[in-house]
Amino acid sequence: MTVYLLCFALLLVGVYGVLTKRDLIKIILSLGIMGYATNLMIILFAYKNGAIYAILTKANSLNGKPTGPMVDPLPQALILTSIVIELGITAMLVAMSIRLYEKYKTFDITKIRRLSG
Amino acid sequence: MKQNEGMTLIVKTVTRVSVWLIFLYGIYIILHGHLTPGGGFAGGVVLALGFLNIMLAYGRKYVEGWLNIKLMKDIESSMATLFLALGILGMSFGGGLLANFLSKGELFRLLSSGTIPILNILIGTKVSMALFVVIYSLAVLHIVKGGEK
Amino acid sequence: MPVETWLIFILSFMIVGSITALELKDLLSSIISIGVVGLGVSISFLFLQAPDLAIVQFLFEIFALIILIRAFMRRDYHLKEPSRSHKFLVIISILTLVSIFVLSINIFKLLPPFGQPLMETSKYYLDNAARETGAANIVTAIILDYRAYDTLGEVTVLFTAILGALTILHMKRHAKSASEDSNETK
Amino acid sequence: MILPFFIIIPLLAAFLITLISGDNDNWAVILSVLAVVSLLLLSVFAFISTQDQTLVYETGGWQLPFTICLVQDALSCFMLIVVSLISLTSLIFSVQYIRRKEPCWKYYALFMLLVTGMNGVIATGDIFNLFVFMEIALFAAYALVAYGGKAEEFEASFKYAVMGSLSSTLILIGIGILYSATSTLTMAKIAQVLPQKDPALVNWIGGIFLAGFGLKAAVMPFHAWLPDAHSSAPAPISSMLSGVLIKALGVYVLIRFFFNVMGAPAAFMQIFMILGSISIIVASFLAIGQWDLKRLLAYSSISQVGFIFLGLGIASPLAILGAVFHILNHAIFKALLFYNAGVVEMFLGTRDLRKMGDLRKAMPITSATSMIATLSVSGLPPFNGFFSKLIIIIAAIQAGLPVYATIAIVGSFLTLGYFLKVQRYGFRGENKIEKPEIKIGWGMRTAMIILAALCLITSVLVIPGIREVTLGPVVDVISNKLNYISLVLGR
Repeated sequence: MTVYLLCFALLLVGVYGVLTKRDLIKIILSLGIMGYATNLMIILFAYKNGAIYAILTKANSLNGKPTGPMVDPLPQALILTSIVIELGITAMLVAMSIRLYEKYKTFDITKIRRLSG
Repeated sequence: MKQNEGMTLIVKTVTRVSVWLIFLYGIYIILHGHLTPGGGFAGGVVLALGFLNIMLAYGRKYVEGWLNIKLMKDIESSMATLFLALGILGMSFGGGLLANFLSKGELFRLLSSGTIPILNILIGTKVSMALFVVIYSLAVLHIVKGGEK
Repeated sequence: MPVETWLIFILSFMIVGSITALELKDLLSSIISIGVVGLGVSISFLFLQAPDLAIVQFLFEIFALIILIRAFMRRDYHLKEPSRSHKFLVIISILTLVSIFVLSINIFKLLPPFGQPLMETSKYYLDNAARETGAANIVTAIILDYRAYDTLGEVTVLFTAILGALTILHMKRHAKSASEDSNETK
Repeated sequence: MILPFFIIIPLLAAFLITLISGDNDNWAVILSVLAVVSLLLLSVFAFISTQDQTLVYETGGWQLPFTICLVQDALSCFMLIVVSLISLTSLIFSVQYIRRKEPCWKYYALFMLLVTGMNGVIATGDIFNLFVFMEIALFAAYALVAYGGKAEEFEASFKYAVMGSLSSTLILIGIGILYSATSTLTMAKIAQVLPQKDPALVNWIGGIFLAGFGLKAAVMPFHAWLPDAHSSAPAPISSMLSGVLIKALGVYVLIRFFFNVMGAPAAFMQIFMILGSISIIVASFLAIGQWDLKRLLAYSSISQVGFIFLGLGIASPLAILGAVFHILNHAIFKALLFYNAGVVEMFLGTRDLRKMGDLRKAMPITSATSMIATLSVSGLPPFNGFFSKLIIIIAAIQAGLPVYATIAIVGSFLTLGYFLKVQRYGFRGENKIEKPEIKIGWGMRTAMIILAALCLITSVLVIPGIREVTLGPVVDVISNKLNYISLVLGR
């Protein structure tokens, strides 16, 4: 419960950055923070008390079945995909902001305002 | 420009040894993806970081000499195509798209679990090529230092 | 110490780190603070028994740091002082976010408590994955066998992102004309 | 089962284009046109063969709750037809529009990835898989918005990417909470389990999804990114984004989630109607004030999406028929209007309505087709836009909601108003251009004529008798909300 709330607070810190920061790099970093919080939140949902990682070894399994409790493997599979997506969006945003810097010579979003409204 | 010549001799000598260890670790992670933590994506990033290590230590000019960026891009897209082709093969030999149609083998063996190691190798190669191409492109793009206005 | 205590400690540290990263004036320091937050995520994954993710997150962190530093370090980075309307925006958004936080507190009580997931679907994976797929790593069995279609999507996402980034970076033909018209408007 | 081919074909085309095309674009054009033509044929075939059934395809040969399923029913086939149709015309239009000195195979590869993403979102029955394919479509869209390489295009693309990833993060959080509460990712299974959960939790998840997918659909409070992104992209991409992307990623997913999974809760239907009405009125007024042709069209998209939301919110079968029909109609005429704007911009070098004037002689086909599209979008008979708006208005009156009916009527008149402004300043008025006649390529002409003809032809779909076999099954899928569970799970 407390961990969920702290993780949600971390997410809101990221949202705060996206809403109020005025330079492109800080916005990219805020999106990164939001990504961390989301990933961590979903893995928090997957944890089981007293359980071990979902990888069978000869010590913890018998005939292909685990002998003790294991954590939920499905969210881990999802977050693996989600991290890759985050990597992609980071690369694209960095490429875009480099080009924007080249055009406008600044990272300040208040000066990058050619489009009206 | 200083950037193009790489770092000092000490770094270069250390890199010459360490980069092979990095590659070895990356390949190990990819091949043992179905047995231990790791897998295609993690191993691929390790390989890309190995390439990056060479580029940072020896400079961009050195990398341009022997790495073919066009070839890397082609390898990347052919890996993606092979992944899809494996999926279509699964459709014709197994029960559905991307079905695991090879023999499952014995648990805890390196050569087991059907198509999973093959997919890991494909993903690993693809990711390493893709990430290196991105870093290289970001580094090559030189931008006039601005701010005089 | 139980896992939850460690996680509370790490998460508080990460929140402080994120706020520091967002509020610092120096670019390098804030990028490094973000790196520390990412490492915190990686360590939390280790505590939560997700070694696969810990490795990937750690590598992602190194990669993102290199991209960010490589791309931005030698650029000119000056911001003008925030205007009055901007300070107003900051206060408004902090108030909104705090109220969202307070409103959401009760929602998390309705979810299964920490450490007791439902695991209705996942029980099947834990019991049968190794037998049915032959892979000892059940996470790998899920991403490359049961849900391999997701991984096809993941590969395509990365492919699209790389292709998109290269498309954006390699558009040289307009570079000159666009900088000319940026001079015109200023 | 033919549903997997809707992902395989465009994906294979995209990979092969990046592999084999070097300096020559011919292969890229041939491959992508082939892929999209086969997609269109396949989707029509799928629609005819599906009718009232629901077919489920389980990937990897595993049983349902443990793998990802693709769901083929009338709704998904209908959306696939819309996507393939607009992609085909946009592709034909692009062949001559995207003409540059250096190779542009990247454009075609990204275009095919955009189609893949949308098809994947439409086909899937798994909520996380939906997220992954949504990201493919969005990444391709970000890159394509910036394709022109001008400063304002990067700006629009950056804003779009930031808003897009903000909403994606919201959606991912929603998926996480949904998984934690229901312990499954298959949408039909979620629909089965969700009624047993606490209503406060369910409403909270609904709120998150409404915000997240509302951002993708650009309904009014979440619309800020759309005018920039849609007006900065190249014309065929604008028509893809406005015509199908906001519907495939926004409206379609909202229909699936709120109708088939949550069973159309009354509170959310009220919110749909309110958001829809706000969009209709406010976006229309914003559009009237615009002088930039493409921005005007972008605001018009927001207002027309409002009509779709209004129809869905009323939630009677007749209103849903209107909304579904309006999805098709808006895709057709908005794509056509963006092509017109693209042709005008290509030859006059401006999008400012004040600098145009009397284009009827200079570009007869463009002005004729734009006239048809204008009449259609403003809802004049016998064009398709008239019928969909009429159906929504009648349904609002039948449901005892005269206020919303009035709003829809006022919205139609406002639409007529700002499109008459386009006609008055853009295509009529005094002549300000010296060029006597402008020649446009065959591809652009064909694309515009096809869509102009479709503006008339699709009106046929509402005739009783034809309606039951075309739009009827689609409406059934939406209005028989919870049949989805039993049909997909098969028990």
